[in-house]
Amino acid sequence: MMRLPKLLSMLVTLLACAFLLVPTLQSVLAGITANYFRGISSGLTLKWVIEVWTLYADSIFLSIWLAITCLAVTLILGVPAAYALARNPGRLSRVLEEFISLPLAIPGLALALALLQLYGSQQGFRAHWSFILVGHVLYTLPFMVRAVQAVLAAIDLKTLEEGAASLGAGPARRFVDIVVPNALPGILAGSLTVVTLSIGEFNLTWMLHTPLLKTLPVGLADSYASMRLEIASAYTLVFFVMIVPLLMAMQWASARAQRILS
Amino acid sequence: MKETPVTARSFGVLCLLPLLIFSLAFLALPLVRLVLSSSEGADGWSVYIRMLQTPRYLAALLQTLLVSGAVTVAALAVSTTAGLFLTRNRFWGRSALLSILTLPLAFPGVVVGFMIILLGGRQGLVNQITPGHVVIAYSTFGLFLGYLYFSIPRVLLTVMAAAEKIDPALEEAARSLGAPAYRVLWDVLLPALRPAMVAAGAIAFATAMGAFGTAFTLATDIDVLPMVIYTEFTLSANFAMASALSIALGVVTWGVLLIARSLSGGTVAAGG
Amino acid sequence: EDAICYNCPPQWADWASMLEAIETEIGVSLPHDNKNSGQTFAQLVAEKENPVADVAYYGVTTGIKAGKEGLVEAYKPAGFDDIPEGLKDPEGKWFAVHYGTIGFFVNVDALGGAPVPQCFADLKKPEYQGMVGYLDPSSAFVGYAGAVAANLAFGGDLQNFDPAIQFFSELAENSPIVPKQTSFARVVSGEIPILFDYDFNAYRAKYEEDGNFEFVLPCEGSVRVPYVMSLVGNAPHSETGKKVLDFILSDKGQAIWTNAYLQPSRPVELPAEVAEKFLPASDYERAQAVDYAEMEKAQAGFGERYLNEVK
Amino acid sequence: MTLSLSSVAKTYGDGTRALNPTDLEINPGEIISLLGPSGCGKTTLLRLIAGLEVPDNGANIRFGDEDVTRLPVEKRNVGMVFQSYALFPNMSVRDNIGYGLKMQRLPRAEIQSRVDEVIALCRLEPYANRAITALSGGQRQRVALARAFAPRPRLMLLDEPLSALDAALRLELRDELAALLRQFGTTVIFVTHDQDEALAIADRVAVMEGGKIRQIGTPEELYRNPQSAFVAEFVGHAMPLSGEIRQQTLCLEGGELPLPDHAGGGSVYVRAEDLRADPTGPLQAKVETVTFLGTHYRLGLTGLTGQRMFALHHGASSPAIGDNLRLSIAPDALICLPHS
Amino acid sequence: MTLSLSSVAKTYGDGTRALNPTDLEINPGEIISLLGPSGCGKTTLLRLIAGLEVPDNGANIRFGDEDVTRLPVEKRNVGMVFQSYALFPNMSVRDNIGYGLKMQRLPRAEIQSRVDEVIALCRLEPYANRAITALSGGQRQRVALARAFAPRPRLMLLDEPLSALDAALRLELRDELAALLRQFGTTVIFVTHDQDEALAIADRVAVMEGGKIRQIGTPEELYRNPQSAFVAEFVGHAMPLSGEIRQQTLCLEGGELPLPDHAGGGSVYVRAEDLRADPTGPLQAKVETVTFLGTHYRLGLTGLTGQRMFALHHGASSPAIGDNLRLSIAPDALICLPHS
Ligand SMILES: Nc1ncnc2c1ncn2[C@@H]1O[C@H](COP(=O)(O)OP(=O)(O)OP(=O)(O)O)[C@@H](O)[C@H]1O
Ligand SMILES: Nc1ncnc2c1ncn2[C@@H]1O[C@H](COP(=O)(O)OP(=O)(O)OP(=O)(O)O)[C@@H](O)[C@H]1O
Ligand SMILES: NCCCCNCCCN
Ligand SMILES: [Mg+2]
Ligand SMILES: [Mg+2]
Repeated sequence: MMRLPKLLSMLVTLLACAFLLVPTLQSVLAGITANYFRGISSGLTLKWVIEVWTLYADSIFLSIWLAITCLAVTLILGVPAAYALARNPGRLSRVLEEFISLPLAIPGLALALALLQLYGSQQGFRAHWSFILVGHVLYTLPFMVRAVQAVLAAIDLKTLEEGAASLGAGPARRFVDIVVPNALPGILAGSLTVVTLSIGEFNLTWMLHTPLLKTLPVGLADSYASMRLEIASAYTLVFFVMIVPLLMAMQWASARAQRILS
Repeated sequence: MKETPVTARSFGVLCLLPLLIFSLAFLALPLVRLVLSSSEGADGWSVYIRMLQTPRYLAALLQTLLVSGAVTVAALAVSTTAGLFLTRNRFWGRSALLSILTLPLAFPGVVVGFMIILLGGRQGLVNQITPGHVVIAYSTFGLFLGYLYFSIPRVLLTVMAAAEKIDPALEEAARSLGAPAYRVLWDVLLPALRPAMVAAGAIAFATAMGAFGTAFTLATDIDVLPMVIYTEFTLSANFAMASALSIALGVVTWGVLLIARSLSGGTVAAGG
Repeated sequence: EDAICYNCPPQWADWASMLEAIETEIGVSLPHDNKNSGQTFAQLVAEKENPVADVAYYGVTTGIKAGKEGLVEAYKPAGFDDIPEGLKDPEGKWFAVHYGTIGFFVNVDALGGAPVPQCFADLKKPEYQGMVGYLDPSSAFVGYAGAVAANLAFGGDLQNFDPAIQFFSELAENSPIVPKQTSFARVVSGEIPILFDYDFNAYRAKYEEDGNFEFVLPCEGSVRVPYVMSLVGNAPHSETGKKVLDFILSDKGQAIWTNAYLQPSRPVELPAEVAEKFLPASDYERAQAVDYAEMEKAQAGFGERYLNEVK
Repeated sequence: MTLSLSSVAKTYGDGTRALNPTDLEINPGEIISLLGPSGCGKTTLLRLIAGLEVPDNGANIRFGDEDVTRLPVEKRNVGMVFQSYALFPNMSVRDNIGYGLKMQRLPRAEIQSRVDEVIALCRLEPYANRAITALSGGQRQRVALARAFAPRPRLMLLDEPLSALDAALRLELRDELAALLRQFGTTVIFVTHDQDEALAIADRVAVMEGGKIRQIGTPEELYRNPQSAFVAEFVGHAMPLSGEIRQQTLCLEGGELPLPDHAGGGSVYVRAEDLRADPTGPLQAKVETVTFLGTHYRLGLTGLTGQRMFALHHGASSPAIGDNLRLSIAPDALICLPHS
Repeated sequence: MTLSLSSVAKTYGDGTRALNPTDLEINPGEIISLLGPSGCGKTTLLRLIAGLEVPDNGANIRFGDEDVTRLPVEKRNVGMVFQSYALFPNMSVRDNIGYGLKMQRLPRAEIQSRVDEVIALCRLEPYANRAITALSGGQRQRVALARAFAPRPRLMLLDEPLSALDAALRLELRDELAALLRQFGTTVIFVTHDQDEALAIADRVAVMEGGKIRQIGTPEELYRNPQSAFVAEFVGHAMPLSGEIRQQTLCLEGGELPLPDHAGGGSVYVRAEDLRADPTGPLQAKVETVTFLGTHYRLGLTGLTGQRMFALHHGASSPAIGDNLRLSIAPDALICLPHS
């Protein structure tokens, strides 16, 4: 019936897939090829991956640590705030929401610059991992707040709370018994997004990091600039291995949250 | 809640307090500092005038807007086509295609840059399979491809979410009234997708405006604004101009998002 | 003990070996750090009140500038007196640790059959379309040194950069790649077939990497430039930083440079087996020293012109 | 426990006067329905009683001897059933029902046994450990009732408890709800906009309109003796017989009708089921539409008054469209109101 | 135009047999209702007629003389009204209604005048230039009808056109829909699961169950002469009189009932309205519930058969709960089915 349009859109879809997939495959291949310039005929090897590990294990661990702490902080800051915003929809809430979402509109570089100029001279802070953490929290917090808020807005939170109140539960009890458990799909989706984004964050981190505190993507940038292609690729491979499962989980979780929304 | 004005309200305040403190300390104050910093150079506040009078900065802003705009349009075209195709056809391997198309969602800009080098660089596939030397990675086109690379998944997800919500009866209604396929697309599907496309386009645009890692890795000669800011910061440590340019970039991007939001009526957020 | 060096990249000037030696010999561990000279300077300025780094390594002009801005602390390590005049600040705010000579670092296999270029002028030929790389002269010191070399080659001097600007403008027609940071690996991998770089990087590739690499001293001539280090002012680990600097200028430290094809700043004789790996001395005669203080003065102006005029 | 409201009114923040000052007294164990069209203030009144809204100044709400006017909902000990049920999706059926008891910090064993009791009462045994999402609409309704009832509230408040169900199920559960509420034995106030529901379940019905209670009484009282045109029309769809009253005769377009003695000078209403086809009747009208509804036909008539009137016709066959039909109305079927 | 289906069946991709091979003939201008419980295949049949689904092999669908079996919907010239209305939100009321005419590439002026005509017919003048979002549910329904009707389709197909509306509005719009459809004069097929709707609107009703048409006939035929237990129960809620048949007598728990001659050896059904309180009646039962419904009381009875039965009671007062009630059933009110 709609032969030509369908064919065309299939072609576009396949081309887009190829565009996204081919270089990732190349990179995976390059990461395990003895000499990429000569091709696969030079043999497959894990030596580049091992070299990446010896060179960058610290960066990888730092990134994981940052992601976990970032998650903890965004949970503590974001979940109660999302609740308060969902319960009090109004101008003030909109303004606050808009404000904490600024890091999505202002380029990371500018934010990092702002942080550096204000806090760069606090030696103990500047050289501590928590300085990078602040950047990551700034950037990921809006995702947590939105994910939780979306779920809270979709379940009839007000009535649920009134139900609990009529059974004798005060505000804190309601938060623990009703709000948090029912926001869980949103919290989960938000958490996975936060962890994924934190592990991949570069724009802010590049400015905020110190030589002792290189995160995984900073290391990646380093290796792209100064290491041989095979090492850079092997490092990218390590990154994929970490991020792809997270991405899959993230999409699964937001699809699940989405189902609650509809 | 109204029934217990005091306790419920104070609990709400308690819930917001940590976030308020954090945002004040690490977002509001630094941004104020950034604005002040822009005036602390040799030019004082007239740094903004100088910014506007320096062709290089204006050219960079224009470049950035152009590349971001082009990427937005291209990503919308590609992702809407693919998104409609994937929502309206169920076939074996569909979810694999979907996974591939959303894979780069969390790739940092540097990785995206590297992907473009692998694709269009000297060792890239394009150079290997085309006769003669076709190295696209280090041109404006390479940068465009890089931005497109990370924009496709963002736009795709938003458009697909909207496409799935379109009532199939709308399309059937149009067909029952005699509309051929292209009219269904034009009269029903695209209008229904419009808010999502505006929202997704705004996200793609904002992300492209702020993208730094990709340009940094590709090291192309294209002076996009984030690269200029970076250079200002590192070249003779011109903090004032770097701050001023950052503010300009932030204001322009935020403004575009704001306009998009008022156009689409919904919530438009940048996807990082 | 920990200390921080800004801009000690393992893939450059064989800092990898140097950092390893510092760790084993004096027990100080320094993290790898990939900045360039400009970034290092900017970072020191930004952190002036409360520095992160203890020592810094950069091109000579950046060192001079850092000295002038008061970002560093005067320190004269053992061996300071052996460094020739002109290659150190009399007070010790900066001092050379090694030299390098600018030339073309060429990956012959990646030229796609084109001949190895011998002159700056060759690079403008269409056969090198997209193959030439140089570091951003407005940011990286190597880039600036390359620009000075090209400028001298085409008849300019430190007061007149017109020839360099013209050269880069013409080269722009050939779509060069202009990274901001050390790109040793990109030459090795063939991504950048021809890079303006120092002899020591090229020799390291030639003798230690798989592949076919050459170092070319351009026929029009070139420059040799010293790399310097400083003790950062108010450094958090000032004493450790001093130990590091002492070691680098010690015989042992200088020998490490030597083995990595660098010319040490203290007059140390090159071992014969190293010397024979260099281009013949006759070629090196084309490389001249310049007045580095003048070179520093001209840097900002040239950077600005480059950004504004080369497209 | 007697519930007494006096001068209870509510003005919302945006200035909407949702409830005018209202007095109301409800006896222990009574089942009261608040009936009225959308927006008339039913929910507002219920929420004021629950403590979910704060009344305007001057109000007084008493549960027996206790003044609860300023008490927040969590301290009032009332059981609420919401239209959407508002069951906690994160808890099992059991945990939902036990939540109120848990809030009272009863010992675990006592909670257990009281929950079991209520589960048995509401015939929820097979579902006790299910997730809320695994319940049908009717089962959810029973769980909501059980949850509200378990803490032995002083008062059960239900806001349109049946309106989330589809029509067929609603009919079925109406009887079940009525039976359960009677079994509970507590005082009950429930809100509905469906007259059948109110008539079928309540001991007394309060008909509301425009933020006021218009009339309160037993279902039969309201149906047979409406005190206002609004109540007559809302309860049982009485139709106005608009015409001129001359002495004791009502002159309509389709004939003249003697009025009973008690008819004042006001307006007269009749219900469709009381408009009888009668070959000797004093009235006549033309059949415009005929709708077969199984048990009877519904006839749309013109020419009787200025508006279209309806009559129900029982019988195997119906008059045809276009027929002229003679009609009569039994004198005691006329609803005579003092003034409209 | 006569619509004829023969051997039309549908098996979905996942193997669901939604419609068994069906034959159906619909006369020009007839209004046919497809009535049946959820999942019985009503929508499937409608969509097959529309051309929105492709039937299994062997099917034949004819519009008059034309075989349309393989024709896609856009070429069939049918008007569809969807449950959700599916109005184009990006177009005004006018543009929605004119869309089908535009697709026929009629001159602008003609579109204008025909749209005006349909707008007038559907009494949509005040809303013609409104956005769809600014319409109420009832107005939307009229626009959907007008849009489907404007291109003068050979057939109007409506899938549960009233079920998106709330109960009160649904009742009101039912008559309006019936009147409009009659005014259109085209052949109409509409789907519903509400028997009142089907009986009130249709000329003939096709009762479906499990992918089959069980019975097709006028509303009165279906109500009075159901051919199967399913139709008896679905149309008019007939209740089974389960007992033993000895010769011509039906022996129930609550008494014995002589059966008319035509009763076979099958099962016997009765409707609540035919179960009469009658002090001399042959049956007896106990009153368990009494529900006042305005026009009548509904009595829940036990002891008549094994299940609870219902009777309607007209009159000013009702029997009390617990009363033993004598009952009779008029012989021609018994529904006798050959075998269940
Ligand atoms: N929170 C509120 N703020 C402002 N006005 C309100 C609020 N809640 C209700 N109203 C208004 O008060 C009036 C009465 O509302 P209420 O909800 O009590 O009516 P209701 O009889 O329950 O109607 P429904 O049958 O539609 O539920 C309406 O006009 C309504 O719009
Ligand atoms: N696209 C489909 N794929 C598979 N099975 C389907 C599809 N559409 C309907 N069915 C199944 O076919 C059967 C008939 O469905 P249909 O929609 O025709 O029923 P219906 O009578 O319209 O029911 P309802 O009153 O719920 O709308 C059902 O069992 C249904 O689950
Ligand atoms: N800086 C350009 C953006 C490229 C991808 N960013 C990664 C974050 C994912 N949301
Ligand atoms: Mg209400
Ligand atoms: Mg259906």
